[in-house]
Amino acid sequence: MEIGLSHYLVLSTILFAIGLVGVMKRKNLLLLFFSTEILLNSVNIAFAAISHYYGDLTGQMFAFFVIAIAASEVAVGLGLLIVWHKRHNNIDLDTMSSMKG
Amino acid sequence: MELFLYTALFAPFVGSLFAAIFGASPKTIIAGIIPSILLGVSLLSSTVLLVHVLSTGEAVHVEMMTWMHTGNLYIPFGFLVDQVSVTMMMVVTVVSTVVHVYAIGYMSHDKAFNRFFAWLSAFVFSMMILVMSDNFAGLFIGWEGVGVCSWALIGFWYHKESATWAANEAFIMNRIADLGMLIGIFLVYWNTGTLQYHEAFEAMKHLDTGILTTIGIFLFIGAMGKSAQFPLHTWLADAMEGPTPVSALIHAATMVTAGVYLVVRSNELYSLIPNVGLFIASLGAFVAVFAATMALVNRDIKRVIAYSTLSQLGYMFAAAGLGAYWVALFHLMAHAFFKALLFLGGGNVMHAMSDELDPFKMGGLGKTMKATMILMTLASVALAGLFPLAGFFSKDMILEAAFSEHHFIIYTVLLFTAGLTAFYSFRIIALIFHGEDRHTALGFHPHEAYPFMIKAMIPLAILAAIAGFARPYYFDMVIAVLPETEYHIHSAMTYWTMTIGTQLFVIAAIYFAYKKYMSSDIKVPDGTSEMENSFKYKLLINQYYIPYFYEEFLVKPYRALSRVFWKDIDMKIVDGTVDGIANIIYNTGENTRGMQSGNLSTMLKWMVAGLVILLSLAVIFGLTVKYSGV
Amino acid sequence: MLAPVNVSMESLNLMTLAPMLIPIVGALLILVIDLFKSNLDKSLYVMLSILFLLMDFGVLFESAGLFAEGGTIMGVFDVMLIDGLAIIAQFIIVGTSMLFIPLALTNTRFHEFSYPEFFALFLFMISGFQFMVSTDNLILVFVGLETASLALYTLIAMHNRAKSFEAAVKYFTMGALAAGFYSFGSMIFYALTGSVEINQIAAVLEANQYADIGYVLIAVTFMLASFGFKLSLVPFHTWAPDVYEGASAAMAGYMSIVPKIAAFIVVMRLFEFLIHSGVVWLEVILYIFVILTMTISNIWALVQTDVKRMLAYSSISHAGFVMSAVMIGTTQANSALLLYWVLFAFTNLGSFSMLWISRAKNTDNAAESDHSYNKFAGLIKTSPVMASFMGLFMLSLAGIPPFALFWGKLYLISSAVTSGYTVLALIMALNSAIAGYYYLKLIVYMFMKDPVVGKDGHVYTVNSTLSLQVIVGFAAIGTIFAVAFINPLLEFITAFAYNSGY
Amino acid sequence: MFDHILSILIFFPALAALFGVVVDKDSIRAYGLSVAVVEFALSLMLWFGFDASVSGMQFMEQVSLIPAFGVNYIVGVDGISLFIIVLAAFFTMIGIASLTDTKNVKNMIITLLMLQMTMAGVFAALDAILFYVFWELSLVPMLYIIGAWGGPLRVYASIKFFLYTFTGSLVMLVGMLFMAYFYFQATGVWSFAILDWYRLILPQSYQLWLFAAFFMGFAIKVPMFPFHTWLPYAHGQAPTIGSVMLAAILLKMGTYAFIRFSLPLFPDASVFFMFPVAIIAVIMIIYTAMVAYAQEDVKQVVAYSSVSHMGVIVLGTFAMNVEGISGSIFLMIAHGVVSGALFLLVGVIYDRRHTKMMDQFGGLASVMPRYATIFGLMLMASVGLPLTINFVGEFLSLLGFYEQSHIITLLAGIAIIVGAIYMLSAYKKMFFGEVTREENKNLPDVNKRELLALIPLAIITVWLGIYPKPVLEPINNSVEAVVQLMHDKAITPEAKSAIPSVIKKDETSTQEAH
Amino acid sequence: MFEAIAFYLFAFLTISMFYIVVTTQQALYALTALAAGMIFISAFFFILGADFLGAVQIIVYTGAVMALYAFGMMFFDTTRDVKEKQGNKFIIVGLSTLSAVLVVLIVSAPIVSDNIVALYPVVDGIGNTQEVGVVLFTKYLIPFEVAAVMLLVAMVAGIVLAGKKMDLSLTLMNDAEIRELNEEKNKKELS
Repeated sequence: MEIGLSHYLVLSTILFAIGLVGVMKRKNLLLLFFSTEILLNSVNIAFAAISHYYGDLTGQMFAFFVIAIAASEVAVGLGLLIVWHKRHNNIDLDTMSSMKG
Repeated sequence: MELFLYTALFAPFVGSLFAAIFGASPKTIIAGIIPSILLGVSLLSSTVLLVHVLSTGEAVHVEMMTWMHTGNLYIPFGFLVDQVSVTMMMVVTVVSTVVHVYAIGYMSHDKAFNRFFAWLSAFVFSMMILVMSDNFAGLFIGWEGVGVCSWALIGFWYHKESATWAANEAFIMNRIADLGMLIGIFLVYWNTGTLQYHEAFEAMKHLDTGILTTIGIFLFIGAMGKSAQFPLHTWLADAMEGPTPVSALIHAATMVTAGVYLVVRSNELYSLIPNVGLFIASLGAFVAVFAATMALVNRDIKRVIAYSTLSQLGYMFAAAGLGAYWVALFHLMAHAFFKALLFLGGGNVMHAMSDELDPFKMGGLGKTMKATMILMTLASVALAGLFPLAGFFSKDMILEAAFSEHHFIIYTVLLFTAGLTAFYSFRIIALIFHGEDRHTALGFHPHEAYPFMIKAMIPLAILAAIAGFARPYYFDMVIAVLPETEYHIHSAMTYWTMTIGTQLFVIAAIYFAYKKYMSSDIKVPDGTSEMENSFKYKLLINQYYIPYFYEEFLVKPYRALSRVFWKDIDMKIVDGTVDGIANIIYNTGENTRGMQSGNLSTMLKWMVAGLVILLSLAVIFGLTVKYSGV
Repeated sequence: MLAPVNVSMESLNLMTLAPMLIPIVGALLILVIDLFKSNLDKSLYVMLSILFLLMDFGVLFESAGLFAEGGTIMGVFDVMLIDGLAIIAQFIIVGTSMLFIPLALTNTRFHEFSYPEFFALFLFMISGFQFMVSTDNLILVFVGLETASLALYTLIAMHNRAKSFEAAVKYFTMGALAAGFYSFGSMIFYALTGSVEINQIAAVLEANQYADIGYVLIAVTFMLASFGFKLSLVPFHTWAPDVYEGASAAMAGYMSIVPKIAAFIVVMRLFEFLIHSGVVWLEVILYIFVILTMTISNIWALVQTDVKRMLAYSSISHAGFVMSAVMIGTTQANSALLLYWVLFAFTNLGSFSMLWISRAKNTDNAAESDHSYNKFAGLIKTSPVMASFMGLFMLSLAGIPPFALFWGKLYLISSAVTSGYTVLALIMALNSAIAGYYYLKLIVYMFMKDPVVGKDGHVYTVNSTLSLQVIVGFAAIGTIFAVAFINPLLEFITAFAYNSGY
Repeated sequence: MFDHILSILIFFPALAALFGVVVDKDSIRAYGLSVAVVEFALSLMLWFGFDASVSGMQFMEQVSLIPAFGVNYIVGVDGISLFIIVLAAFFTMIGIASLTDTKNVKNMIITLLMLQMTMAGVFAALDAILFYVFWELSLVPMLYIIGAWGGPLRVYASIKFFLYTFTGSLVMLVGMLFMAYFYFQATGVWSFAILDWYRLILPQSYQLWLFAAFFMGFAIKVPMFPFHTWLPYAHGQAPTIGSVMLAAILLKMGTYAFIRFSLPLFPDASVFFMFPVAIIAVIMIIYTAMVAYAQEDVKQVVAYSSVSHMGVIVLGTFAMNVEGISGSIFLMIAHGVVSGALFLLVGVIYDRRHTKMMDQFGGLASVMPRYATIFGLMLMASVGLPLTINFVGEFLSLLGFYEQSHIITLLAGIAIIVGAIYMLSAYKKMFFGEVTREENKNLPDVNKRELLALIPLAIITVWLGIYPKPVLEPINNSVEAVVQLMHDKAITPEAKSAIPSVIKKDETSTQEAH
Repeated sequence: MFEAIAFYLFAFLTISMFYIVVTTQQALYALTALAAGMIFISAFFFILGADFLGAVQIIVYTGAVMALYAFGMMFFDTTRDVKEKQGNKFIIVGLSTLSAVLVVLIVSAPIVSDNIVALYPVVDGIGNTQEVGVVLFTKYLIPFEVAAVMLLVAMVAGIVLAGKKMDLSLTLMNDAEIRELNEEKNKKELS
C-alpha cells in the first residue's frame, strides 16, 4: 500500500476542515487562534508532501514561510488579545459586538 | 386703399389699447368716447373700401408681414378686402359703432367702464381680423381672438358665479369646435400645401372628394361652435349673462355669424361637396326650429332674443348649405341690424327695470318707454320678416331657395319657424310694452334711456328698415366672388302664393301672440299653472334637457374622472410604483442589516459559508466539465 | 556537494528593491531616533515619513523610466517583478500614503500619534504592500501581505478605544482565516503545477490545457475567498463596516484605498490569465461577486445612520464596482481599474479627511456615534466651507460629473460596454443611482436641515490644522479638476498596463 | 470677439458665483443681478452675432480634454440651441431680479449662478460627455434650491427629483458609451463629439436599443408619462424661483436632447418608436390635463400643465418634419416663457398669502386687477391663444404631426380643450367671484419689482406670438439641416418615407422671397 | 510499508489531537493537544524528508509559539471551563462537513500533472538543510528578508500593544497628566 500524494492531500484537507470547524465554533478568542494555527499547519503538511513527491524544494520554502507568518501572527494576535482582555476582562467573542448593522 | 384698410383694421385696436391704459383706473368717460370715435374712423374707412370695391369691383389685397414661416409652411399676415369681407366689415363696424356709443350710456354706472371698452374694441379688432384675413390661419387668429374677448365680456361681471360659469362654458365649448377647425386647417395645409384662401381653393379643385368632404366637415365643426349650432348651442343662451351691448354686438350681430362667414368664404369648397352642404342646410333648418321652440316659453328677454339669434343662424346655414351663399350673407347682414337693435332695446328695458329680465314682471312699459317700444317693435317686425323691412327680403330669399332647390322638408320647417319667430318676438313685445302694468307692484320705477342712446340706435333702425331694398345692388356686387345663384320660382303664381301666404302666416302668428299675451289676466307665473306643468313646457323651458344632459353626462364624469386620475392613478399607481421600488430597496436594507450582527463568530461563519458555496459551485462545474467533456 | 552558486550583481537588479527598501530604512530610522530621544513631537515623525515617501516616489519615477525603456524588469533571482502594474500600484500606494500621513498632524491629541512606532509601522506597512505588488511569487506576496496586514492591525488598534480594539481583533481574526485560505489555495496551485510563480503556473496550466480544471477551480476558490476578504467582496466583507467604524477616520480612509489596490494588483495577476484562457466558471463567479457586492452593500449603506459606516459600505460597493474590471479583463478595463482607484483615492482622501477634521476626542453623547448623520445637520449654516467641501466629495462619490470619480465610472462602464457586458453596464449604472441616495442623504442633512449640534461651527473643525486643510484642499482640487489630469494619467496607465501584458 | 463667447457664457456665471462667496450678504442681490444682466447681455450678443442663414453650428470651440478617450470640450450653437441659451440667461436675470426676501439669499444667488452655468453648458455642449456633465451638474443646484428653500416636503421632493432623473440619465450614459463604442468600431477612434456621431449610420437593431437607453434619460427629464411623478412634488415644494427655472429651462433639456440626439442619431428607431412615443405624448396631454383639473393647489395646476404642454412638444419633435420640429423648439421657448411667468405669478400670491390653495382665494380680480390682467394674459398664452407665443409652437407641432397621423393629432388636439378647462377653472376659482375671505380684501397689487420681472415676459409673450420670425427663422434653418440629415441617414424604407427630404424646398423658398 | 504505517499512525494522532483542540472545554487541554499535534506534524516532515522543516516546526511551533500561548494563557483563568454558546450548530457542522467532503472529493482523485519541472530539485546525497539553505539564500533571499521585517513588525506590534500603556488613553488625558506620566517614566529609566 503505497502512500501517495493524494493521501497527504486528503489528510491536509481533513485537518483544514477541522481548523474551519474550530474557527466557526470557537467563541473564545484564544482557542480561536489555536484553530487558525491548525489551518496553517494543515497546509504545511501538504506543502511538504508535494515538495517531496515532486522532488522540488519550493514547497518546503513555502511551508517555512508559513511557519514564520504563523509565528508573527501569534505575536500580534496575543498583543491584541491582551489589550482586549485588559479592557474587558474577558475574551469571549459574543461580548464583541458593539458595532453592527 | 391700403391706408384705409389698415385704418379700418387697426383703429379699433388703438381704441382698445387706449381704453386698456385706463383699465385699472376709475371710470373715465374718455375711455369710452375715444374708442367710439376710432370705431367711427374704422367705419368710415370701411365705407371707403366698400365704395372702392363697388366702383372698381377689385379686391384690395395686402400682405403686412410674415407670421410663421418654417419648412414649407408660409403664413403671412395678409388681408383681403373683397366683396364678401367688405360686407362683413360694414356690418361689424356699423353695429359696433352703434353699440359703442350706446354702451357709453348703458355702462355709465359701471365701475369697470374702462375695461369694458378695452375689451369691446379688442373684440371689434379681432372680428376685423377674422373677416379680413386672406388665409385660414389669420381667420383662426380672429376666431380665437373673438372667443377670448367674448369670454372676457360674458364674464365681465366676474363677481357673479353664473357669469363666470357662462364665460368658461362659452370658451370651452368654442374650443371643442376650434379643434375641429384646427384639424380642418391642418387638412387644408397637408393637402394643398398652403393656407391662403385663393391658392388653397384653387388646389382643392383637384382633390379627391373624400378628402374634401373631411375638410368640409372639420371646418364646419369649427363654424358650429362659433355659431352655436346644435349640439354646441348651449353656451349662447348662457352667454346672455354678459352686459347687453355685448350680447347685441357679439352674440347677435357679429361673432356668432363668423361660422356663416366661414362657410360663405369657403363656398368654393362647399360647392364641390354638395352632400356636406345638404347636411349643413338640414342642421340649419333643425336648429332654426329647435331654437325657436325654446324661445316660445322662455321667461328671460335676453334668452328669448338669444334663441331667436340661434334660430336665425339656422336660417343662414340653411341658405349657405343649399349653395345660396349670397343669400346667407345677405340675411346675416340684415339680421345683424335688426337683432342688434332688438338687443339694445332689450338693454334699455333692462336698464329701466334694474336688470330685471322676466317679461312677465313688466307689462305696460310702452307708456314710459315709447322710443324703445317703437324701435323694438320695428326690429321685431323685421325679424318676423314682414314687408317691407329687411327681414322680409332676406328670409324670403332663403325660403325661395329651399323651395326652388326642391328641399321641401327644409322649406316647410323654415316656414313653420317663420311663424314661430313672429310669435315669440311679439310675445315679448306684448308682455313688455303692452298689457297691464305688472311692475309697479313689484317696486320698479322704469324710465327711458338717455336720449343719445336712443339716437345711437336710430341708424340701426333705419338700416333694419331699408336694408332689404339694397338686395339687387348687393347681388350685383357679391356675385363677383360668390356663386351666382338666383332663384326663380318657375311660375309667378306659385311665387306670389308663397310670398303672400308666408306673410299671412306670420301676421296670424303675430296676432295670436298679441291676443294671448296682451290679455289682462297675465300673471307672473308661479309654477302652478297647468301649462307650466305640462311635459311640453318642461321640455322647452329646460332646453330639451340638453344642458342637464351635459352637466350629468359630461361635466360631472369629467370632474370625477379627473379626480380618479389624480388621486388613484397618478398618486397611487404611477407614483406608488416609483415609491414602491424605492421602498422595496430601502426596506430590503432595513430588514437584512441584521446579517451584519457585529459578532465575530458570525462573520467568520459568513466567510466559511462563502467559501463553501464557491466550492460547491466549483465542484459542480468541475464535475460537469469532467463528465460532459469526456 | 552542491556546486557553488555564482551570481553577478548585475543580474540581481538590486535597483528593483530600492523602492521597498526606502520605507524600511525610514522606519528603522524612526525607531532608532526614538531609542536615543523619546517624547519627540509627532510632527518630526510625520515629516520624516513624508521625506522618505517622497524619496520612494522619486525612485519610482526612476523605475518607471526603466520600465518605459526596457519593459518588465525581473530582479533578485526573478522574485521581484517590476512591470507596469507594479509601478502604477506603487505610485498609488506611496502617493496615497504620502497624502494620508499628514492627517496625523491634528489639532487635538490622539493616542496613536504619541508613539513613534506608529510611524515606523506605517512605513513598514507601505513596504509590505510594495513587495506584495511587485512580485509574482506567491510566497513573497504572502509575506508582503502579512507584513502589511500585521502592521495595519496594530495601527488600527493603536487608536486606543474600545471600538478600535474590537475592530482590530475582528480584522485580525478574519485576516488569519483569510491567510489560511491563501496558503491552501497556493498549495493547490503548487500541487497542480509544481510552482508558486504566477507566470509559471500560467504556463504549466496552459501546457496542460487545463486538464485538471476542477483543481484549478478549487485553488481559485480559495484565492477568491482570501482576496475577497481583502477586497471586501460580499460575503467576505463583514469586517469592513466594523473596522472602518472602529478605526480612526484617517486610518479608515487609508484602508479603503491602499490595501485594496495592492490586493487588486495581485488579483489581476492571478486571475487575468485564467479569464483569458476562458475559464467560464471564474467569469460567472466574478460576475456574481461583482453584482452582489455592488448591490447588497449599496442597499446596506442606505440604512446607515453613521457617515463613516456608510462610507465603509460605499467603499465595499466601489470595490465591487471595480472588481468588474478584473472580470472583464481587457486592457481598457484594467486601465479603468487603476484610473478609478486613483480618482477614488482623491475623493476618499477628501471625504475621510473631512470626517477626521470633525472628529472630537469623545463621542458626543447626544449622537450615537462619532460621525452620525445628525451631527452634520445644518452644516451649511454653521460651517459653510466645510459643508461645501463635504458635499463636493459626496457628489464625486456619487459619480456626478465633472468630479473625479465620474471619469472613473465612465471609463469603467465603457470598458464593460466595449467588451459586450451590456447587462453589467446597466447594473453598474443603476447601482450608481441607488448609491446616489445615501450620498445625497448626507448632503440633505448638511444643506437642508437645521443644526442640532449647536450654532458654533467650531465643533466641526476641532481637528483642523493647516496641514489637514492643505490635504483637504489638495483632495478638493484633485476632485474638481480631475478632468485636467485624466488624459495624461490615462495614457500613462494604459501604456504601462498594456506593456505589462494586462 | 465672438470666438470664445460660448465659453464665456458658460463659465462667467460660475466664476462670478465663486467670487460671490466673498461678497457681503446685503449686497449680494445687487451683485447677482449685475452678473445676470451681464450674462444676459452676453447671450444677446451671441444672438446678434449669430448668422441666421447658416444652418450649421456656430461659435464652435474645441479643446481636447481626454483625447485618449475621445472626450473633448466642444461647444457651439445652432438655431436649435441658441434661443434656449438666451432664454436661460434671461430667466436667471428675471429670477434674481424677482427674488423676494429669502433666507440665506447669498447661497441662493450663488446657486442660481451655478445653475445658469450648467444650463448654458447643456445647450451649448456638442460633446456627449460634456453634455452629460452639465446635464447631471444641473441637478445639484436644483436639488439644493428645492431642498433648502422648499415647502414642508422639500427633502422628499428634492431627493425624488434628483434620484429619478439621475437614474434615467445613468441609463442614458450607458447608451452614450455604446454609441461611442460603435463609433470606435466603425472608425477606430474614440469620439464623443455629437457631430462625429451624426455621420455614423447604425443598423436598425442597434438603433432601437440605443434609442431606448437615451429615451430613459430624456423621458424622465421631460418628464414623460409615466415618469412624471417627480415633477408635481418638485414644483409643489420648490420655491418660486426653483419652479421657474425648472419649468422654464430644465425641462427643456429633455426635449432638446431628443432633437439633438435621438432623432439625428437614430432616425430609423425614431420612426419605429414614433407611434408609441406619440401615444405616450397623447396620454401626457390629456391625462395630465385632467389631473391638473382636479388639483386644489394652483401651483400644481401649473405644474401638471407643464407636463401636458411638454406632451405637445414631444409630439412635435416626433413629427419628423420641419414644421413639427421647428414648432416643438419654438414651443419649448414659448412654454419656458409662459410657464416661467405663471410660476412667478403663483409666487406673487404665495408671497402675500403663504398659501397656494385655490379655495383660499376668489375674487382677486377686483383686489389685484393688474395681477389678474397679467395672469389672464399668461393664462391665455398657456391655453394657446393665437398671437401669443404658445400658439405658434403648438400650432406648428400639431400641424407637423398631422402629417404622420391624423387620429393621434386629433387626440392631441384635445389639448386645446382640456387645457382651457383646467386653466379657466383655476382662473375662475382664484380671480372670479366675490372676495369672501377677510385676509384677501387688502392684498396689495403687484409691486414694481414683480412688474419688472413680469412685464418683459408679457412683452415677449405677445411679441413672439405676433412676430416669431426672428426666432423661427434660425430654428427653421437648423431644423431643415437636421431633417435632411435624418432623411439621408435613414436606412429602412419606412423611415425614408416618414422623414421628408427638405431639398425640394428651394423652389418654394425662392417663390416666397418677394 | 513502514511509511504507510507511520502515515496512518500520525494521521490518526494529528487528527485526534486537532479534534481535541477544537472540541475540548478546557483551554489547557487544547493547548497541550495543539502542541502535540504540531509535534506529530513534524513527524510527517521527517517522513517526507524535509528534515529542516521538521526541526523548524518543533522549534518554532512547539518552542516559540506554544510558549507564547502559554504566556498568554497566564493572563486568563485557565481552570475554568470554556463556555461557548453556540447559536446554530447545524451551520457549523454542515458547513465544515460540506467543505471537507467537497475538497476530499476532488483532492482524493489523483492529480495528473505533466509538464512539471522541478525548479529547485532535491539533489540526492546532500542534506536537506544544506539544500534548503542554498535555495533560501538565493531564490528566496528577498522573501526571507521581508519575513525578517515582518517579524520585526510583529515584535514592534507586540510591544506596542502589550507593553506600551494601552490601558491609558493619551487621547483622553489632559496635558498635565501626560507630563506626569512621562516624568514617572523618566524617573524609572534613571533609577
